[in-house]
Amino acid sequence: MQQKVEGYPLKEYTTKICQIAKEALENREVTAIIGWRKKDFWWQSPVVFLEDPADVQQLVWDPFTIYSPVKFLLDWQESCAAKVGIFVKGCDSRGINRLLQDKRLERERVAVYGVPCGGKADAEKIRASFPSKEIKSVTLIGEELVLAVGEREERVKAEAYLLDKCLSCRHPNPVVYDKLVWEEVSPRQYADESRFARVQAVESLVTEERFAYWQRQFDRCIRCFACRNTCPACNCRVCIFDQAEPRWLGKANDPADTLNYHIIRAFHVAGRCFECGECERICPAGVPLQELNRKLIKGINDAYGDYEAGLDPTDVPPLGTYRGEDPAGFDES
Amino acid sequence: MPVTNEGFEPLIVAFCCNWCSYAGADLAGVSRMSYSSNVRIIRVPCSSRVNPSFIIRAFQRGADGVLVAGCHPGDCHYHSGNFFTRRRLTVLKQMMEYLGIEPERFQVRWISGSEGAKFAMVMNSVAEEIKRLGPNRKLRDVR
Amino acid sequence: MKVITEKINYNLLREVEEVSGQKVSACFQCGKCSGGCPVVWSMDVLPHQVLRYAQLGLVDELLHSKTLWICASCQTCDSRCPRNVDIPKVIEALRLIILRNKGGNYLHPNDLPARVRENAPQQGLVSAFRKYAK
Amino acid sequence: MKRIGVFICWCGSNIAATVDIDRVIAAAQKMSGVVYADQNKYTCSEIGQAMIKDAIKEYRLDRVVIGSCSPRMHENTFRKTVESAGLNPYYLEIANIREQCSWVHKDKEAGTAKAISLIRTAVAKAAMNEALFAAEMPITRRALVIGGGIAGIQAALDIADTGFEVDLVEREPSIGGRMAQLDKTFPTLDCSACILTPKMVDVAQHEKIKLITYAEVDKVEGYLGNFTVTIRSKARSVDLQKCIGCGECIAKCPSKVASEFEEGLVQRRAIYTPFPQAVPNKPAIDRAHCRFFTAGKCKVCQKVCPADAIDYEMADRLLTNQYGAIVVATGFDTHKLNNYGEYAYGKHPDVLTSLEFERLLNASGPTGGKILRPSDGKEPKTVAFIQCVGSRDKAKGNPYCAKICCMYTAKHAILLSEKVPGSKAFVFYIDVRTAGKDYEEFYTRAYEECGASYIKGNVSKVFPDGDKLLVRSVDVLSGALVELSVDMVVLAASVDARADAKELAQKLAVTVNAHKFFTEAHPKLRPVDTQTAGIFLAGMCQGPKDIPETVAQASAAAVKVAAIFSKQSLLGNPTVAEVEPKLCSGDLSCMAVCPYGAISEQVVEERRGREMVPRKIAQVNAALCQGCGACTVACRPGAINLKGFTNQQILAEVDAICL
Repeated sequence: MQQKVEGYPLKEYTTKICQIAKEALENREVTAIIGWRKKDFWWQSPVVFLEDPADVQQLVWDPFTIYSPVKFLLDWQESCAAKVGIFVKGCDSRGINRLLQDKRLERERVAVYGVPCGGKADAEKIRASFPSKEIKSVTLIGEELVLAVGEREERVKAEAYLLDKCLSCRHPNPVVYDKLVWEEVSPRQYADESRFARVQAVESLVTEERFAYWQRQFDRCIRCFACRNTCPACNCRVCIFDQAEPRWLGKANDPADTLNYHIIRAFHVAGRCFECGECERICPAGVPLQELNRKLIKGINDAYGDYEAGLDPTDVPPLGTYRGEDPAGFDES
Repeated sequence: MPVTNEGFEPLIVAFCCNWCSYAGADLAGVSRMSYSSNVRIIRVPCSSRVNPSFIIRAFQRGADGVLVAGCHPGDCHYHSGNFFTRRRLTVLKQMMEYLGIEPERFQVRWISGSEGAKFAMVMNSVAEEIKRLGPNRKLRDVR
Repeated sequence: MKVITEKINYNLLREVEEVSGQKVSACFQCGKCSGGCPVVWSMDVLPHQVLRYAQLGLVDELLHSKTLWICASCQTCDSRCPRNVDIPKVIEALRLIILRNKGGNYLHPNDLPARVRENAPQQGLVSAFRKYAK
Repeated sequence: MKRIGVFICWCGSNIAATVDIDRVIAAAQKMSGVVYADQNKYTCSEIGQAMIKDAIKEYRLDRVVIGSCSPRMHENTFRKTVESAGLNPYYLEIANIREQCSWVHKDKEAGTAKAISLIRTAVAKAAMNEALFAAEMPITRRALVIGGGIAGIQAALDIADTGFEVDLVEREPSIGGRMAQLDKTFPTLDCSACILTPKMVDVAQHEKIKLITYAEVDKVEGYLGNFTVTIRSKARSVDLQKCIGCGECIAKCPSKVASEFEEGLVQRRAIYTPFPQAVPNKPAIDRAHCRFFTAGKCKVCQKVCPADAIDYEMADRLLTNQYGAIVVATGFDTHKLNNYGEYAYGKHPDVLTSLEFERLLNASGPTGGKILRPSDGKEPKTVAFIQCVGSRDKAKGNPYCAKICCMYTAKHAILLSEKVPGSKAFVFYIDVRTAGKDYEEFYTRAYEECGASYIKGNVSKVFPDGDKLLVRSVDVLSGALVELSVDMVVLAASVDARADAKELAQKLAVTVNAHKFFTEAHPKLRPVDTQTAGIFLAGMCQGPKDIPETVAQASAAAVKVAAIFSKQSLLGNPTVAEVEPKLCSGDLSCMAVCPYGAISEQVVEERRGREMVPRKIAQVNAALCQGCGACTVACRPGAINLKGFTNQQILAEVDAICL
């Protein structure tokens, strides 16, 4: 199934977002807006924070409004008591639920504007086909990506240039919102099939190959903690990895410490990760973190029943509960 | 399969819950059941006290194997502790195996306070398996 | 050897107890009698088994055993019996029963003077019975 | 830097034989923080303890490590030692170098190396030990006794007589239990009802005892001194306040069902009291068999009831009460004989279990106390008693000895000889066990005076043979094969734990053994306690025992309860969880896994810039916390820590072991 775009070109989406933001600020429903804006390069649409209705024209909705704005809510909440408005995609909205469930966010202090999302573009994939320096803009019209390359206009099928994480996205529509910015889209075909494809590929290796595979991945890790910092599930006030006493994680660049970090990080989001994939996308070293997170999701689903985090903030995550007849992944004799 | 790694004496850290497995270890002692001296027991009140970080740390510091032992499901002194242990450590174990760690390296078993013989048997079998695997190099600190 | 309902001779037990004046049913088969018997090596039925057969009423097994005639009545067994059963007296009673069953006793106990009856050792009495029973 | 003293115990040769104590001392002296190390032949002795106290003063020790037997053995002893020398008792750490080292390793080299490692680990932990203080907790001075048999009755009466309140919960409509089913009791041949029913009445009339019959324990929460128990009071369908116990309803009830109390030998009505002397002597409707509840029509009992006490609308009620201590006295089930086809039980009406035979003997039983064959109502002249049916049988039954059968069978043989003149009892046994005061004498009476024939040899098969039963066995003493034709066969069925004992154990958080009997805290020294403080055991639920033993255990349990209630307050366990507010994110993952509801939300004021801002975080109720530590792992930032087993301490132990 193809997502609906119902005709209006990308610019109209941006207009719609600006309009909602402007109204909310002018009516004093919120004192600030968190959304996305365009930065210097074609592939950059980072999160922006606006308080002045006059600034709302900076807001944008384009193929690169990927960044999760959710985690900024924590800083906002800590520093001020007023209400904030936030634009969220499907994945981001589950981050809202994540924070709500973790009691890190008060629902009444945030106005959620849900933005149904057909997927975001992967700059790497575009660069592989077009000279990056000559690209002036990238927009999405219908199911086509329209690129201004030099003086030419190139039209390509969007699907081939979307982020992998968007291709396996099961919830493109926001699951929590106060206002839906435009009508919902349909989930992508093959999203379910591709969900655990990479996990299964790694599982099919023998033990030593798996170890070698992951060593190759983790070898690149520079422990910048970007994966943790962007993750709405990693919302502790003081992360254990930042604590000096007890020193849970060594500071030296030791492969064992890197492994320790990745095991414990994944364990801490086990049953809580809602598959936004930002950890992996943001990683400067290209560590395939979603393969780890999804492995745990798969394992939990198989053993303890299907569970999707971030859909209902009132349920209990799988590691916070049990059933007497649970199976075990070890010898119970 | 013959036992290789002749001469290698593994170090095994066993986290034992106070009420069942630690008591089982004591019973093994009272009954004079001999088992591998490579095992070092850390007493914890309940298997649910065992933080995965403790396990990883033991490997980092040079343990060749880690065992977590608790009461049988339903027998937990604290009602439900081992039920949480079961979920948590199943997840941890699956992840470690996925990352290429041999399944025998990290084991979880239920041993009751009356199972002295089982305690000795488990210690011996774990020691034997670890011995066969050889030293832990994958999770150990380089320094 | 088999105990079946028809074969059980409750009278035997009663008779043995009556003749011997001993509580045969008191025996709980500890085996101390047989263990200490100086002539047990030549017996076909051991002393404790004698009591057991008597309890069960196994008449044939008992009355055809050599043991009854081997017992020397040395009283080692009864001096040690925890149940206070005088086994020589029981064996004695069995011998008496056999002899009586043979019939034709010319000497009746009543023929003996009362004084003799009270005081004469049973061995002596048996000798007399044997003697006059021919 | 801490000043740690290390004391290594020889435990005579128990440790010293496998561990080179001098080498351990030498190694300990080099450990970080250790300022003193010494040894003693028996550290737990007075001399040994005095040595520790002296060393603490002389060397100004502030942490003590003892290498000795298991902390489960002497931790409290040594904590008191350390405390009496002026240190906090939790400054002590024990290295288990006996049970977990010298006793399990034969090689002295390996044993010594391991002992050094264990000492090093304990030293590393001790260096991080903090002073801990127990919280004082109030006590609810009301006891719960579960089970209204002789054990529960005795425990309830004894507790009530010390002046404390007791609730006695019984599953059946009446208290009385198994003892009420019995005719006479060994070894005195007292009439069971004559000695039991006065006690039942005492229970009903005691001002300190609240009787809750036809009820079961649904849920148990809390801990010593403060249990919260939910009791399900089953719908009796008869209003106990209104019912006058006239029995009119029972007489008129048209539905009949096999009587549990009469072991199925006769039928009872659907509205019934289990037996004539029932307490309370008021009926209950067995809804599963009541015509109104099964077919929707009848209501005869309601029509005939002069007191308007029948209430078909009655529903189960949940009563939630607070108790300070619990006595478990739930009794036993008789062993089901499904596996013993060879004995023809269920196939021939004259093959009975001992409890069925007991009902035949009983004057209030189905035959009015006459021993009559169920098949033809004639008096049996010969009865074969078969012992150990389901007992001492690893293959098909219980491996353990049911303990009571030898004695009650002797009783049955005696009663048979009294009730049926000229009768003969044959007792087929493997061993006769009569350990108990006046028991052996009772047994000898059976065979010496009452003519019972004891045949050592278990019966291999019972053949129905016309109106007789052919019993085939062997007399192993004489070697004779035995084949007897008898009129009746009585099987000494083994005793089992209650079928639902494990479920109750899980509710109570106590343990059961492999046969589902509740486990005592120590087989010799704490036979009445469970591992869970404040929960005690009485009677058969803990293992096979006879009435005198049951009563003795019940009284012992009562004293244990009274001992708790006589205290002003209880000292809690100081090794409880604790929240570090700075680290707590307030997501309350900890709360979800706490089995005691010990964690709640609290609001703290935090300085942010120039203002104080409220923030929600977790807090631990030290009185409720039992110290399992499940919360510490649920807490991702490690904000909740367990005193006595802190993250720092365990990581230090790990590091020390791996050194």
